Amino acid sequence: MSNYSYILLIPLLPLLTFLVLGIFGRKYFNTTAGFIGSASLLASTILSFIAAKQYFFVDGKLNGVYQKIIAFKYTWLSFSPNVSIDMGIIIDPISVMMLIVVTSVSLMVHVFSLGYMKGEERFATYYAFLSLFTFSMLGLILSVNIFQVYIFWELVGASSFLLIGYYFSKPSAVAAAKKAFIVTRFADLGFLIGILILGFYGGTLDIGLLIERLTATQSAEFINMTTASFLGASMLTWGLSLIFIGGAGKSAMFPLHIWLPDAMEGPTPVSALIHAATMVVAGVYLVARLFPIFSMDPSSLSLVTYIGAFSAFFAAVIACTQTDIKRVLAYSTMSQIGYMMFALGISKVGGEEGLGYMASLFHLFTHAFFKSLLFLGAGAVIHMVHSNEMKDMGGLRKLMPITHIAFLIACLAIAGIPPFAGFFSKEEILTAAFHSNKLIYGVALFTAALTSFYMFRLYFSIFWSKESTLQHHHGEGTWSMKLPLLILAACAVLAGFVPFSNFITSDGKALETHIDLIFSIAPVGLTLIAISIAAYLYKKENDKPSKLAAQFGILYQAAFKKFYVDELYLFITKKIIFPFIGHPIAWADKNIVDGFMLLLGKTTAKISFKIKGIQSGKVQNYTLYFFGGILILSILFIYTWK
Amino acid sequence: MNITTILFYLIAACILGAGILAVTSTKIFRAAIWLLFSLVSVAALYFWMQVEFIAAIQIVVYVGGIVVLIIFSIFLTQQSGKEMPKPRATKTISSLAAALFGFLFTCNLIKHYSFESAIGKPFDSSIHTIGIQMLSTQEHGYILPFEVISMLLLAAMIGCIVIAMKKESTQ
Amino acid sequence: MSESPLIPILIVSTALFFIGMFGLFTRRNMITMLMAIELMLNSVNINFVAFNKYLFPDKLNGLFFTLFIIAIAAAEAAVAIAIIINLYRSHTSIDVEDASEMKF
Amino acid sequence: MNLSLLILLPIITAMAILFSNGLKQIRVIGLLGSIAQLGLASWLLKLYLNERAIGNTATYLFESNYPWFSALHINYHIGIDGISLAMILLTSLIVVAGILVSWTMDKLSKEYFFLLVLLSMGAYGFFISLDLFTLFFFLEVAVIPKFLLIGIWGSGNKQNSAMKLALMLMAGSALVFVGLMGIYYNTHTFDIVQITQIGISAGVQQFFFPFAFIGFGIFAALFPFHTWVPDGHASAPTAASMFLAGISMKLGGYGCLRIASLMPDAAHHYAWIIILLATIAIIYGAFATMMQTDLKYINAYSSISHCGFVILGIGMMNKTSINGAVIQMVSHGLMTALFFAAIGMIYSRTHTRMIAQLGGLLKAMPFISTVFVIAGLCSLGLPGFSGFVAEMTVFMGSWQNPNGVYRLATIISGASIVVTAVYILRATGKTIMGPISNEHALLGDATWNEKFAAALLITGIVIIGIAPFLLNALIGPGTDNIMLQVGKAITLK
Repeated sequence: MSNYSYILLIPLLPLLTFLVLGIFGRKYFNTTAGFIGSASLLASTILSFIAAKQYFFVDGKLNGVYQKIIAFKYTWLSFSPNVSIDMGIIIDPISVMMLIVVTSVSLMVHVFSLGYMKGEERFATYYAFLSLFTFSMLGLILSVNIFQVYIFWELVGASSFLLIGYYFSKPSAVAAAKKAFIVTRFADLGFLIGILILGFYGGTLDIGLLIERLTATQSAEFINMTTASFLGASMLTWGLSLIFIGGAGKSAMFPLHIWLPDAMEGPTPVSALIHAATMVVAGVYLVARLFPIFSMDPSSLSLVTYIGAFSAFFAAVIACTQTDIKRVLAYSTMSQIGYMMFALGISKVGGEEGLGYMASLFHLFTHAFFKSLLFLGAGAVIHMVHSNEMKDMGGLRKLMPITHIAFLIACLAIAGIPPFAGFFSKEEILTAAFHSNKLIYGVALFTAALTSFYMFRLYFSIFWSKESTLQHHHGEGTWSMKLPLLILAACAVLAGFVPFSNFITSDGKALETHIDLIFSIAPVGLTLIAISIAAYLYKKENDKPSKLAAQFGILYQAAFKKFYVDELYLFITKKIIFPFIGHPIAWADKNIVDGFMLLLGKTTAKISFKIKGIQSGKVQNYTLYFFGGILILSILFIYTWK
Repeated sequence: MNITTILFYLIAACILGAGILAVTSTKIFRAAIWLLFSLVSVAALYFWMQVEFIAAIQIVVYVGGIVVLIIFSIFLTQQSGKEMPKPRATKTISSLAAALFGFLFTCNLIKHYSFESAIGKPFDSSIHTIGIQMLSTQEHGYILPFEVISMLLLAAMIGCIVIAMKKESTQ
Repeated sequence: MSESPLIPILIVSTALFFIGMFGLFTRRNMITMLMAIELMLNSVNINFVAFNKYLFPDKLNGLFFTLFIIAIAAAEAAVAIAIIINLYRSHTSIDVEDASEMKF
Repeated sequence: MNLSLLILLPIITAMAILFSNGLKQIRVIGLLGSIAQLGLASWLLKLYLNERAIGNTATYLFESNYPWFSALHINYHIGIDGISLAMILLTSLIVVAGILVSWTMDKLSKEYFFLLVLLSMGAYGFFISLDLFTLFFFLEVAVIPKFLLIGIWGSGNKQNSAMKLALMLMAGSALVFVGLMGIYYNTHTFDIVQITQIGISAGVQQFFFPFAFIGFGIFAALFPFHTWVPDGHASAPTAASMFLAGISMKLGGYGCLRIASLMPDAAHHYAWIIILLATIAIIYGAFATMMQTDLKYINAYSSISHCGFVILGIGMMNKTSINGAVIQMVSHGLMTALFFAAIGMIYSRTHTRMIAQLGGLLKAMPFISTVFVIAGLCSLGLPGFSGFVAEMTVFMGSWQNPNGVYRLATIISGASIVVTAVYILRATGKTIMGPISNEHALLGDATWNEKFAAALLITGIVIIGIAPFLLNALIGPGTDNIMLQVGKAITLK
């Protein structure tokens, strides 16, 4: 095993840039910040490619399985002899794959932002936050201890808060940032309690040890974890489902998805990086990392499956009705992540049933590329048109040829048209779904059709429909914006051909997968039909879409209004938490608890006023008290204390 | 029931009757006079107890001195004929109850306390012995209190003069 | 009276004492309060003399006590009246209720 | 190294301040004194670590013991262990920051600095004393300056809140005194070391423990007795509120810890009440903060919530949770001091603390806003800052307790991290971000002294956040000693 300690450099480089740009950025590097950020990220990308080559090809497999290497481990905070948070780096197929995905997409975004964010007043802080995000994402991927995952999980949340709230003078951006952080924080609470449960029953916080202890059915930890139950579900289910809730929050699964569409307030490259490729897949990565434990507990896996499938379908329906292009892409991300989740949910460990696990990660791999390409394309378009709404766009294919081609490739990829990457990963998911759960397969198929419909609705309304009314327009942006688009487009095409199955599988052993054409006729056929419907409706500007929408009536309205989930959350916070919990407590503190103390003060004042009355200045009263005293004392002395 | 007991009850009745009237009469001058009678009957009690010297002193100092002083002060401070305001009912009742309760309590004490009266020892209270003992410096001598009392009386005299002096400056 | 007449004398003196006390409580005029005090002092003198005569005849302590009390009572009455006159000058009335500046 | 130097130095600085005149002289002397004190504390740390390195495993180091009042067995017995040393370092850091923040205090500046140094002297004495009476003596020394600082230099209805604060703290010290008397009459000594050897009978413990614990609890904002905290902090001047929240609440926490270690059986017996009150304090404080509109009230209520963690840690009575309690004390001290400093800086410029009137300060004063954001993020427990380390240790510690109800209490207090996030983001969002009003637009950024004060506190927070194993090693032996008395050390299996 060759020495992998240089991998420690990959997360540290972005951290270094963050510190440099964060502290000195404003004064010295305001213009050159972009280059510093991109250069350091280029270095870590190259390093991660080297590491991948060395791990997959040079060291290769040992009796058919890639070895898990702990490159570096240091006890960070020890709670007790065998339970401690220790920082470390783990190298195994998933983490190396994620390394490549995160660093390359982040590099593309860095390069793209050189052009996109030029002239911004807080240019250096933008790059500082971007590198902070990349550092925490890389840290999350390489962590060896669940608490270390939690630490970087929070840092990812915080940096996404800072990036969404980048245009801080816009109140909507601030509100969106706050919402994102609070919702993810709520999910992190579940994650924390899940960690506490696993940590306590598993006896350790180290992921490797936990997997080893909780997968061996006759191990002491596993037994007492499954026997101890709370409200009917065993502690293992509680722990795992709570951890999944943490993941669901970050990956914007159904109940906790409300922050993703609002997160589009941030600059588009940020959305491309965070809300397309990296942060949102953290939940999938977490479930994949703890997959052996999840597989021991069917009930939590079914939770994962059904939430994933429902989110996919739910998001696809909403995406078809949205008019803001970034919202459409946000919902499409949510839908694709739903795909990955339920692919994991239906998978088992080992052999043929492990296909779901491999398919999900393969989809994650391909999705990262074409989704970030879509976002960057959308960014270029917005940069040109200075508005997010579809109706202000149209006929841009002549003005922006490169973006047009790249956008088209990405749409074909995400729709799952054969030669492109999306087809291969989605096929794997569909085959896995077909073998294990017919209902999920049906939902997946329908959602695939919906996906291609809304993607091409988006494509036609941006690049075709009416002629563009733009008078003054500066060209398609500098090369720094075009180059990433092309590179990502290339990846979107080639990613499909990567022999993913012999790198990453649920049990490590290579899994030979074949694309049987008969099976893939159904999905591809449906996709082509959906594309033609989209073309028919949106190729030329006409009123057919509005007529169709009218027919759907309230269903369309509901979908457009995102099924009122936002309003529900607002209702809960504004109408229930604030007035019925917040105000009473604040009022109680001011009046009851504080009031009690003031009451004490007032009663003492009253009593002292009464006692004061005894000093009435009346001599005769004094003689009376005097005589009373003598009498009492005499009685006491004579009768009681003989 | 021989003559001395009758005499005793007579004197006691005088003391207590004059006392009550001294305390309750509304006219201040009349109260002073009843006080005079009460003190005189106390002197009579002393005579009854054959301590003539103390009786004499009682008449000279108390009756002759203090009651006269009180009557002078009545003339000085207000027209003697003026009616004194009747005290409030509640106060009278409560102080009456207090006094009665105190009286009964002490009588109860006296009854239950067995005084072993020293019968047989001669009681010589003649002026001769009083005079000797007053100035003797031996074991039971009262020379020291005698001297101290003289200083006290002097101080009291000066005090009264200073207090009661008409201050030209304040007018 | 068969045995020593001590008990009746004590009862008389206690009665006198509590009459004086009653006077002290109810009288609003300072001079009458002074009279009440004189009564109380006299009752104490009776006690002293009675105890000395009937309990410890050989020694004359009780008598001497009475003598000194009478002397002091005189001094006390004098000082009291001086104060009353002074009070009369400042408050034009010697009602005890008016002199209540010394309150809270 | 004689520990009394720690008390002597503040006295000398106080005297020097009295004899100097003019604000410039006073503040320079104050600063030099406090920096010297910080140097002394770090020198003490170095000596302590050497001592531990060469294997000196005595529970208390640098002890010195002089009979003070032999008739009542009161002697001036001082010594430090890991925990008190951490507290001393915290206090010295906050004192330097406090003096730097009140650089332009021109109203009665001599008395102001004198009282600040006096208060810090009380705190130092409290942390090093091993004799209960000396401990109580220094506790009292610290109460009077607080009253004067708020009463004279405060804002809002300062007399009222100063009075309330002083009365409640006095009530607290009265209760503590009753507790101490109870201990004294059963062990005939005030010396902590001897008391632990002699041991107090369970019955007596159960009777006197509530007095002492509630007494110190009032100092540490235990739930029902916390009402002095919001008013006291809100109307105190910046440096005073930093000292109040940063140091005086730690006196309470440290006191509770000592009492719990002296009377362990009673601590176990009453553990459920302590935990109940702590959980209420945490959640109640958090929700109450959500409703506040004044920045200082927000920080005051959030201190109640954070101090609830300290009491929770102590109530759980196991090694990790007590470790967590101590780390929380240190981290909360630094964090609230930083938050109050930031609020003070904002107030001195915008002359308003109401969130409604503030907005978009990031544009006008980037440095102060970043300090505000750092303090906010630290208090909501972001990793990389000390808040996270403290809260996680308390959670891990309190989770080890197998009792189901305690586990529920941990979950509820865990829920507080969400509510804390809500009110912190609400405050930061409103004051720092959003559109800036025009008269705030041209305000100046932090001056050198404010920058240095903030930097000092931030280094403290970040060091604990990045490398908690240092602090853990420092207070480790201290908590072991406490756990020794507690008997059954409930460590994770």
